[in-house]
Amino acid sequence: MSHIGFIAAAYAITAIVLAGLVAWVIVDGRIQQAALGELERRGIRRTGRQRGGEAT
Amino acid sequence: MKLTGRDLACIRGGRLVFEALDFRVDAGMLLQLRGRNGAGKSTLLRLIAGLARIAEGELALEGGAPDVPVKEHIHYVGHLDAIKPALSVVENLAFWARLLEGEEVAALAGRAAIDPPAALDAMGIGPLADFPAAILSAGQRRRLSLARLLVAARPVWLLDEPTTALDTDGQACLFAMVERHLSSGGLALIATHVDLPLPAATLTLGVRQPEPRPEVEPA
Amino acid sequence: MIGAIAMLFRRETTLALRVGGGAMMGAVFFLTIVAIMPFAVGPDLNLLQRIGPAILWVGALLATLIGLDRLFQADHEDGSLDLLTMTELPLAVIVAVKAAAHWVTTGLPLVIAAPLLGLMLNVEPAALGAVALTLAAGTPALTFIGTIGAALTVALRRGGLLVPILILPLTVPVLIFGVSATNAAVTGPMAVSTPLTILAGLTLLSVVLAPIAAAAALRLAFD
Amino acid sequence: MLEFANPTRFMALSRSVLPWLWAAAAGVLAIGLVLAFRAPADYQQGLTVLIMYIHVPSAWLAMMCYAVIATSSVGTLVWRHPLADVSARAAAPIGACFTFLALVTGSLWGKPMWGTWWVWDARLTSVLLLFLMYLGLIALWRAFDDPARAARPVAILALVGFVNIPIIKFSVDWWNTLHQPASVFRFDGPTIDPSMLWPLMVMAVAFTLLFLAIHVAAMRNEILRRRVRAMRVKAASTLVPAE
Repeated sequence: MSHIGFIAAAYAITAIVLAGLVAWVIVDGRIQQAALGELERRGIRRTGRQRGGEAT
Repeated sequence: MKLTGRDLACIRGGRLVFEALDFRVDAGMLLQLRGRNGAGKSTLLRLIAGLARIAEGELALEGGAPDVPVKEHIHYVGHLDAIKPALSVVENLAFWARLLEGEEVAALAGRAAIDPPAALDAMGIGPLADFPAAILSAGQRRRLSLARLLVAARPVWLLDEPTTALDTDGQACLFAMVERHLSSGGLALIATHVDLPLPAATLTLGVRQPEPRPEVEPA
Repeated sequence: MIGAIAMLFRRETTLALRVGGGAMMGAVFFLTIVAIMPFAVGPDLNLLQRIGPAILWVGALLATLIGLDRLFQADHEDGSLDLLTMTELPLAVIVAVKAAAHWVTTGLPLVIAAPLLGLMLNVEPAALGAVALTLAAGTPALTFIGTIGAALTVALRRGGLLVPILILPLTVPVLIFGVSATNAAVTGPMAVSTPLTILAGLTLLSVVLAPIAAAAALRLAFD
Repeated sequence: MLEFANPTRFMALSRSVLPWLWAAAAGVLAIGLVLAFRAPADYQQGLTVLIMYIHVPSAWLAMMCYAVIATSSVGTLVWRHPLADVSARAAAPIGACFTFLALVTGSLWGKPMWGTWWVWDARLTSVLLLFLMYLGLIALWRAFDDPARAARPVAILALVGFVNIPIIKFSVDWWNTLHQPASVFRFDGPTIDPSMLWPLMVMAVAFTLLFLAIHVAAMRNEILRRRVRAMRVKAASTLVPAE
């Protein structure tokens, strides 16, 4: 591969991995929102909202 | 259909658990196994289910599907619940529905199998279908374990102290299920310490202390 | 029968991929072994090239074995094994399906990771394909032979430690022909095909015989 | 840091900050790329120096991510901060990705210069070990069913790892010079002249902003994931059987 090939490969792989990361974060967010919505639709309330100690 | 055991003996861990044991269960009949702890109730159930080796005697299921082994006619619910915490509740049940399925045997069983979601509703844990099984309580795990009986049609039920961890609703649900199974021509053997509100013959184990055999060679 | 086999295979792979499953553990272990070897032998690339195939194979062997002891023990402890014997599937078929699922989730990642790690061991890019091919031909044998060890130790609490000890001697033929096939591919005086065909033969042999032996061993656990 | 200690307030705050973070990251990244591609080629390495503009920031981010995990681990162990474990757990996969990028781009940069894809150079080897440490953290996190229970063990592993980084660095350097194979080439070359330093800085800022955006988003996801889990446990425990 000529030099250009290496540069192209490096930038391509970086783009793929970073785009993958961004996609993962967005998709995962959607999945959790959907699951949360579905649970709230079923009328399940979380325990005390304001308790600081619980990471929920 | 008739399940009979003649002159059965079983050795586990080098100990002669019981010997010369006979029993008979006809279609639509319930046999409850009574006896103190360690009398061999669980061992007898495991022996019938093919999970323990028969040292002596003979076990026969008349009226079963021809070239299908006895154990494939049997639903066995023991103390262990065979539930994978990483799978969801309905995934666990769907797995066993598919694995325990058998056409010839299903033809013999009185009631047809129902699909997993319906079985979960019948056992009162329908809303938890998509949740990971890891979050189930002991009682809910027992209900999921018992739901197996509904998703695959097998004529013979072996239940080892099924009422443990079940609340009153759960027990009522269980007895109704067994009652429906028997009325449709099924057989059941239940090892229990609780009085079952169902007509049942009783076999008490551990009454006669089996005299130690000098040199019993396991079969 | 086929539906039940497919369902069992799907459950085994799903369980391995879920949280707590052992799917990628083998690949990470493999990467770790290959990464630390040069610290012992030094970063000299020519030396690494000569012992590269050996490092890859020993790494693949150990990576396969570490996940194997739980193959039957997990099901034995939660009662699944009892129920599985009461299905239409013969025990040998159950063992074979579980071993195949274990290979797909643990062995296959090794084969995929091997070319990348080959680069670290200064294996020529041209030979990387052959390295992956030889590993693909040999790792199933490691998994299937390993299931015998897993079945023998299913009832033992500390069974995990025993599996490698019991199984390593049995895997020596696979190791010998595996490394020579990979060497043939990398430095190659000998044609790759000879050791590779023997390796494939060993794999087929183990795919057929190991489940029968493992099933017999599992039945012993029922007393 | 403490005022939005409460996860709920963090969710509200991060919701408004996040779009700006994404926009800033994209903007600076675009500027950085333009600058990088307009910068003069290095007289010695030619165009391949362009790889430096993504390799060096990746390596810096790999280190920074681990520092974020380490400080979060201190938060988990010492102050039992509710967000600390969430932050550490969200940062680990991101850190692993940046480390992987650093390794790949380093290898792609090394090939034209030394003729081999991988050289056991002290710097690259340390980054490889860092990659293994990330995988170890992720593996330990995934081994626990309940995320809350995984918090402290992983925090201890992360801190032990963090303390070991200088030791690893030193021993790898020593190992490298000890063997001194002929083919090793001093990795980062002569000091970078100013014309190339500026694009590098901008790219580093761009990568950092990108990390912050992904990290905040991942933290939000992690909090939502734990809420879903808690609600499911609550649903199961308060289940009233149908009949």
